[in-house]
Amino acid sequence: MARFMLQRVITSIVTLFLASIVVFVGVRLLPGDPALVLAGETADPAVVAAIREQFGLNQPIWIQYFNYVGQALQGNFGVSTRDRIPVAEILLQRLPITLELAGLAILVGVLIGLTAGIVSAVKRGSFADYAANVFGLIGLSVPHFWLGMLAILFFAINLQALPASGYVAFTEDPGENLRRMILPALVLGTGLSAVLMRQTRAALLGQLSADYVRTARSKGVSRNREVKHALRNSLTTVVTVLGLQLGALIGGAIITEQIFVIPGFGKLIIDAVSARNYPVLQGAVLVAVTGYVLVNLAVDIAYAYLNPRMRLAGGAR
Amino acid sequence: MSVLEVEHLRVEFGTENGPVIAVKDVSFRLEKGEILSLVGESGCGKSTVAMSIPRLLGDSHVTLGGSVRLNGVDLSAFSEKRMQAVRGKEISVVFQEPMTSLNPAYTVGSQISEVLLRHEGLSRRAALARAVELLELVGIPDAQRRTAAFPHELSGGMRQRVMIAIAVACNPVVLIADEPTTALDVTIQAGVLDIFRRLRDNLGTSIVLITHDLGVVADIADRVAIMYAGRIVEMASTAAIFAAPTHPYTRGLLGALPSRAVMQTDGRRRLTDIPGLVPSPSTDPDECQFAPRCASASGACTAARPAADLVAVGHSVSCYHPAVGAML
Amino acid sequence: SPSADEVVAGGIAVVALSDEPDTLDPTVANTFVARVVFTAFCEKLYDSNDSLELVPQLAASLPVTSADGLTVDIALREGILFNDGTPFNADAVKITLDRNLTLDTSSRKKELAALQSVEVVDDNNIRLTLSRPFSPLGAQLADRAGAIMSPTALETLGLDFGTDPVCVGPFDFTDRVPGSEINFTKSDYYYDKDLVKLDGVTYKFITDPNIRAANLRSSDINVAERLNASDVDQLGADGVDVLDVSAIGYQGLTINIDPTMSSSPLASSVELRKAFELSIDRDALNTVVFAGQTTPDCVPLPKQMAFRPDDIQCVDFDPDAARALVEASGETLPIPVELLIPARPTDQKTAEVIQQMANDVGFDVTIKPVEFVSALDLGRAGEFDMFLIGWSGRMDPDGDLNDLLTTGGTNNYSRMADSEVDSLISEAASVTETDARRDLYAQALDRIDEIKPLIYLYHDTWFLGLAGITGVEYSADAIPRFKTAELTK
Amino acid sequence: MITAKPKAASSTPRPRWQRVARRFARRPMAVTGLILVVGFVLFAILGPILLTDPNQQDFTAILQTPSFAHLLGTDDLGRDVFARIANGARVSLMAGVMSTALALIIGITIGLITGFYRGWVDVVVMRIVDVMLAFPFLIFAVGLAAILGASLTNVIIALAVSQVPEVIRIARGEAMAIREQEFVSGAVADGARDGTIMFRYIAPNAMSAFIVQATVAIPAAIIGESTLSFLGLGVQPPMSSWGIMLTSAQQYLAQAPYLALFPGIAIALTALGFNLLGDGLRDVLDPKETR
Amino acid sequence: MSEQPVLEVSNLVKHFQSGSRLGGGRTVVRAVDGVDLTIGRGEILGLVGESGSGKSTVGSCIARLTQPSSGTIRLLGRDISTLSRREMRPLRSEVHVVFQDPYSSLNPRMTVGQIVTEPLRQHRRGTRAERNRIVSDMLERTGLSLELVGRFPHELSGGQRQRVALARALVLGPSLVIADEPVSALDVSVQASILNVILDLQIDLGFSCLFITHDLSVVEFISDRIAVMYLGKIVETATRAELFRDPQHPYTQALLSAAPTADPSSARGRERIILSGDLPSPTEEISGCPFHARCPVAIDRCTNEVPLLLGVTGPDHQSACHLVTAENGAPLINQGDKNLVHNAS
Ligand SMILES: Nc1ncnc2c1ncn2[C@@H]1O[C@H](COP(=O)(O)OP(=O)(O)OP(=O)(O)O)[C@@H](O)[C@H]1O
Ligand SMILES: Nc1ncnc2c1ncn2[C@@H]1O[C@H](COP(=O)(O)OP(=O)(O)OP(=O)(O)O)[C@@H](O)[C@H]1O
Ligand SMILES: [Mg+2]
Ligand SMILES: [Mg+2]
Repeated sequence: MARFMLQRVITSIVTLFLASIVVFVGVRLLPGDPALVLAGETADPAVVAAIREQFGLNQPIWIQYFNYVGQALQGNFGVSTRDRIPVAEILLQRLPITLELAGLAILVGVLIGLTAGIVSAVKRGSFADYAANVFGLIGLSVPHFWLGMLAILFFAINLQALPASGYVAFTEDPGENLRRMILPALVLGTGLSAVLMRQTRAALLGQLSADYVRTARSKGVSRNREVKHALRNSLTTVVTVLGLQLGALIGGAIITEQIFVIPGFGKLIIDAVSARNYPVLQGAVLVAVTGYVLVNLAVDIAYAYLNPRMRLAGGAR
Repeated sequence: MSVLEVEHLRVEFGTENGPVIAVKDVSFRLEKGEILSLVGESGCGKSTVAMSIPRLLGDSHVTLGGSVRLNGVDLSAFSEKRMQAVRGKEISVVFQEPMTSLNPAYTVGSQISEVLLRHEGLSRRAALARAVELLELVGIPDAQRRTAAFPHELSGGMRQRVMIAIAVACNPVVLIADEPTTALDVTIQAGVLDIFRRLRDNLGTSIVLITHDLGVVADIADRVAIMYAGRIVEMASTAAIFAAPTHPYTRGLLGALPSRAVMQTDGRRRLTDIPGLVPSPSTDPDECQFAPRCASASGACTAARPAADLVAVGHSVSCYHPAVGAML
Repeated sequence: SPSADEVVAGGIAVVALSDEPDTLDPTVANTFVARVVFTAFCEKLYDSNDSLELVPQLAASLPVTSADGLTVDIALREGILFNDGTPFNADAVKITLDRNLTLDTSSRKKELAALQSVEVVDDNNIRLTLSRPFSPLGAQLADRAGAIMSPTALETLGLDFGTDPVCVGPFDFTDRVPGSEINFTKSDYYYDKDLVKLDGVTYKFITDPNIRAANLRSSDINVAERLNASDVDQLGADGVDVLDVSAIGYQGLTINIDPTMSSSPLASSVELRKAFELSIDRDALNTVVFAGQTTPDCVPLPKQMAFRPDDIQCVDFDPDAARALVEASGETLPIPVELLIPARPTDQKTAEVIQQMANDVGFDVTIKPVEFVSALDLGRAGEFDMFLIGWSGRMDPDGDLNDLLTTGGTNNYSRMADSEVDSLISEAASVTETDARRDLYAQALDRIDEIKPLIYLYHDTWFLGLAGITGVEYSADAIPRFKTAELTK
Repeated sequence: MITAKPKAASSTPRPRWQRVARRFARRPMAVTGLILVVGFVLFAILGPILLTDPNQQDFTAILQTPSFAHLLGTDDLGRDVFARIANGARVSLMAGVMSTALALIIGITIGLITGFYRGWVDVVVMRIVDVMLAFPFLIFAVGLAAILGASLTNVIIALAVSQVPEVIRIARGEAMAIREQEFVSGAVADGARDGTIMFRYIAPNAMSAFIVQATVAIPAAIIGESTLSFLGLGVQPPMSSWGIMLTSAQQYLAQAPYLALFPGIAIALTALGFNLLGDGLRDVLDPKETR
Repeated sequence: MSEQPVLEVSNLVKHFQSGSRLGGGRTVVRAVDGVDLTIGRGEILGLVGESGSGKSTVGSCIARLTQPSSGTIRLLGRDISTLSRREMRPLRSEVHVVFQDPYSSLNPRMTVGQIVTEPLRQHRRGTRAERNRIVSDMLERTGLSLELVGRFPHELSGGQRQRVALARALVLGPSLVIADEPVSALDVSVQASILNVILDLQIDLGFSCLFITHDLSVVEFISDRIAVMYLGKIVETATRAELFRDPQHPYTQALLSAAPTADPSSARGRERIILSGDLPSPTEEISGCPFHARCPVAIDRCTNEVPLLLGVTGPDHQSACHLVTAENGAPLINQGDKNLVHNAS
């Protein structure tokens, strides 16, 4: 187990390291450079050159990279080209917002997805199963942004029940914060819940026909306990799926934040792309990637916990 | 009164490709402290019989016919709830696959305790203590420590013994063992069979032992029922089956054993095999289903199904042309 | 009418901007939205009025230019303080102007190119020495180049002035939440603080005009900048006041007229460029895409500008004439034109309408939408046949022509190189007299029209939505000011 | 371990595809999916031929609600929404199918090679796959589309590249599982070359997995295309794509909600069709059930 | 044994590395730990042993499906243990394998005809017509009717599949066939017919065979000579008759006594040796005799010293046990001091 963890941690670090190179190079592959954006409409070549120098963009890329990594390892991600505010500060400001959104979405997704998945697997062939399946399929087939548009159309424009958009910090007004987060979280959570529902259902159905469930039945236990036996073994799949879905969740957050004007990470990334704000873009993408890698590390550890076979020997996946 | 009476058991599975009549008509009795062996080739319906006695085939695609009586009480009328009280307590089952029949996510101890908690009303602690005793009973060394082990930490033989511990936890009246040793090595198989023998001797457990290994049968069974295509074609004491097999199929099975090789005139060793293929389980024609593969088949065989006849005391056979006497 | 509503004392006005401003450092800032925000806390030596004429703000009077046009004297207001309590005086002005002239990354350097040195005459007077006569200088000082920064703040923050800027202004910078908002509170040091009724202003960044409108409707914000024309009627019906102003900027089709860079026949044929213009129905474009809310035009100078020639005659939409020209060109039809556009919904819609109109007379317009910054890159590099791009406009006509159409100009995307135009524009900049300048610009515009490196389309009309607020100033430069604003119930 | 048991051979065995087809036909959901998919494909092929010009603007008929003249109404430039949806179907299906096909070709080749050879090839490829997976799809696609520029080809490339890691994982998993099967050892024992083993023995047996993956990936790619278009990184105007139609519809959400409704429904139905089809195929091709 | 043997294996070792390269420490599975074997021309050598004792690994090393860790494998006198895949390719026609699982040993996407033709194709034997003739001949010999040629494996019964596998293995006329539990998954009656076919073909075609099984009655039926394997080592080899008459190694003795015989009279009367515990994990390094932990008669020497495979009582009967002596022969394990022997009632 310890070896397995160590191995996972090492591969995670390798992944992050490679990811940082990809981010760094990728950002610089975008046509147009930050200096040009900053220099504005008039874009005086002298000013452009000065800005490039100021942000070290005139150096060879590998030197830029090593400088960046050296600084980043000390927690210094540079300053935003747009407003010279330290990137770390910006990231810290934005992260809680996206975490709240993602957290709520995961809550929604897990609550709906897991419940629906379990019910539909246990009551296979029933109306509830049918309904859950239809929900799952539709959830998979509807783009986030359209769902967001429909939600705004229905709840904000037609019913005028919820605000169309905007963000209020939780610390400022918790009630208002939640009121404004409900729609985005629902929109973001729906896709997740659809995936989770389907995976839970499939995993649980698979496990329910496993030999050990038959053994449990032969002991004379109730149906609920049978399901419990199977569920314990299905959770590994569900947890893994949750980890892998995180990428989709971050992607969905970008769109959702865009539509509901939530100043989170997704919006930060999109804005940074259009402003060619390299330091912010690098920082934000790296944090997103780190989040993904960490969550999947956590998932693997949870997996190991849920799956006793893993506790001794190594090598999941 | 027999402990277990199975009468005209019929099991039909509805599948996408039409019905599968896995068990067509099976009747037998089991006495107290008796080991009855159900023998037959793959797919002849042995497991289905085993599973349908405690009604473990809980699927909507299954149609059950006939009756199962436990100590004279007809179980077929029982609700699912009442059956739950019977399973694990009065009838318990040991399955073939020791690798997959235990839940990988729970410790061995808790899986044994579960049945005790369910039927014996023991406290968690008492159940665990009893689990240790049971593990000792089935010959697992260092039982105390093993209760905390997960199935994957045990070898196949040990897992199979854990399965047996679970099955015998509540001193069942009837133990159904579905190919309990098939996946095990011979040296380990011998140990497991030994446990069955001791259970029968010490606790008076009645055992239905399903197998396709005639060696196992010879070793342990009191009586043998030979199954072919969803029916019992011959039933007799173990000694009688081996000494005087009467049904051509039984004779074919015995002849196919490598230990019964015959030397041909050209000096080649040879086994007698049964030509042809097993019939499809989707139909149940009124004829002897072994007839197409049978050397002694006649027109009568395909005209109507032969009924079970007694050829000797306690020796019944369903055949128009029963053979007499020992095999060569 | 808002005046009928009951006014509330104090309160914070929430203003939705269409974009996030760049740094709030007047020396380096470049975005339009930053200019909007500067009005809250950073006054300039001069401001502009409804006809885009100069009026004093931190200066005491209009600048006095010497006869040779090489020295400019500016008298400053006395006894006023920066928002940190630092006294405002000639030294402070010199420090700001010097910084604008010398900082490497100063975007003002070019605007003040004619300015040679700044001299403190006394506490309240400065003298500017120019290298050549340069009449647009006043206009520059009415923009970011004339925004005076607190020397104390410059001292402590240096390059990072924009992170906590201090100027003279009705409001004082409190904090900035990147990506979300900038907060200001009423300044205690402001000379006109009695006129200031609000406790503060918050500028939020909401890029989507629909969402700005929705928030206005739900009263989550008080002011929304640059609403969609299509939303205006509905907003009015919902009780939102909408002010509009014809923006000083223009939108146009820049044509690459360097045949070595563009393979389209447009590059080498003035006739075809004329045909293209003739094919465009500016009024229809206005109606369809902008609900009739823009001001179609064929010159860069806005209608409200005093220097605009009076007798501008735009060519009328005439598809038959266009077709005739196209056919007369002898090129194989249809004539290919790749139209580069920034990938933004409105630009895309405009492009689609133009495409249909031009294709109708024998062009084959393909639209190439590119993300905005990349599009500018391509524009600058001359990798396009035609580029749908605008200019935000300047108070002084020089800013709308020089560098955009002069030989070798950085923003001369069309690769225009005409000595006649060059000299007309530079001459106009050195003349001080309004009529004379207007005349020179008229000649320049005529010449430009002959060459047609650019097909001007319209001046935007910008809509400012107001909900629960009154007293907002919104004039010719399209920058809302909140100095005298008050919230209403 | 003894798992497989001989089964009685049926008297007249049918070809596998016939049995699969029969099983498929018994699933109403799967058949619905097939009908939806075929319907949209036909719509995409025939629609633009039969309907009016999707790009024809009519300034006298702007933002009209659905009517006989315009079944689904007109958009902000007076173009027929139905015709534009038909045109968008081409784009969406093209983007979905082509990107998935591309991803499958690349992913399967790499996946089979890594799964077959394992060793350092595998270690290196899997680290790269990890990195690719760690980039949320949208960030990846947005970046790629921004670098490459907006056009259908580039959208297809961006979508394909972002799908590749998943395909590699699946192909690798299949290759590793199948190469353990004895018939592969048998081929090795014959002296079969590696290429023969990979493409004659392993690939055909992984086909079910690939087909199922394709039907899962296509709807995701269709949604991906619309999302990229929605972010302004999609196809070139005036070509209509459902995502672009939705982007411009956003402006008229209050005035003309049907503009947002119909393209959205088209996306959802197409994706639903592929998802239903995929589910059906997954069940039907499940090796457990076909054996 | 004047003639050159078809196969000579000496000191074959195969250790599997498990665990990842990145993760630091690895474990070693000693699947095969020094095996010597010889198979003469036309001889069938039965290899028996418990599950996990390394039988299959020996087989696949010989067929070079697995790269041996060390040791030499001589096929027809040529050392093939270090040949590259390319060098090995032409020699592949000399050695072929039949696997246990009739369901996974045939490519499900190929027809019977294609499957049996495949080795000919790989070795570019004959024209298409010749191949077809060879294939139909082979199918006939294995008892398959020609109408099966167009069928897919899943359309066949287990016995038919195993015949196809046999046809495929023999179609190139190899000198050596490795049969890895070819009948273990089959019912007795089917098993019988397959065993008959193997014997017939072996006599007709004259190939040598390494027959791997865990079923003593099968090995007794088919083999000329038998090797007993325990934990990666051969513990005893002898001719069939000799082994059953005089099992010398304690493990062999336990195995024979535990094996069920389908004869109630002998099955019940007989004394049964039940070994304690299971096969130890092959990852542990065991000093001394691999069997000592379960051996009822082990002495101190057994835990310290590895016994060599020696023909103590005669050159043709080799066993690896310290307790076998030329004078007394094999130890009597039911008289061991450990209380492990049950007398069946
Ligand atoms: N759930 C089921 N659905 C459909 N058919 C089934 C099902 N279970 C068993 N069968 C079929 O019923 C027949 C008898 O199966 P069963 O498992 O009882 O045989 P068996 O004698 O135990 O065979 P084996 O020796 O292989 O275990 C077979 O043809 C099998 O395919
Ligand atoms: N590729 C491999 N990697 C790691 N360990 C392996 C590998 N192949 C086999 N082993 C291990 O080597 C040992 C011997 O395996 P092998 O399959 O040769 O045994 P066997 O005698 O054929 O057993 P069975 O009767 O179960 O087929 C086992 O412990 C097995 O787990
Ligand atoms: Mg069975
Ligand atoms: Mg093996």
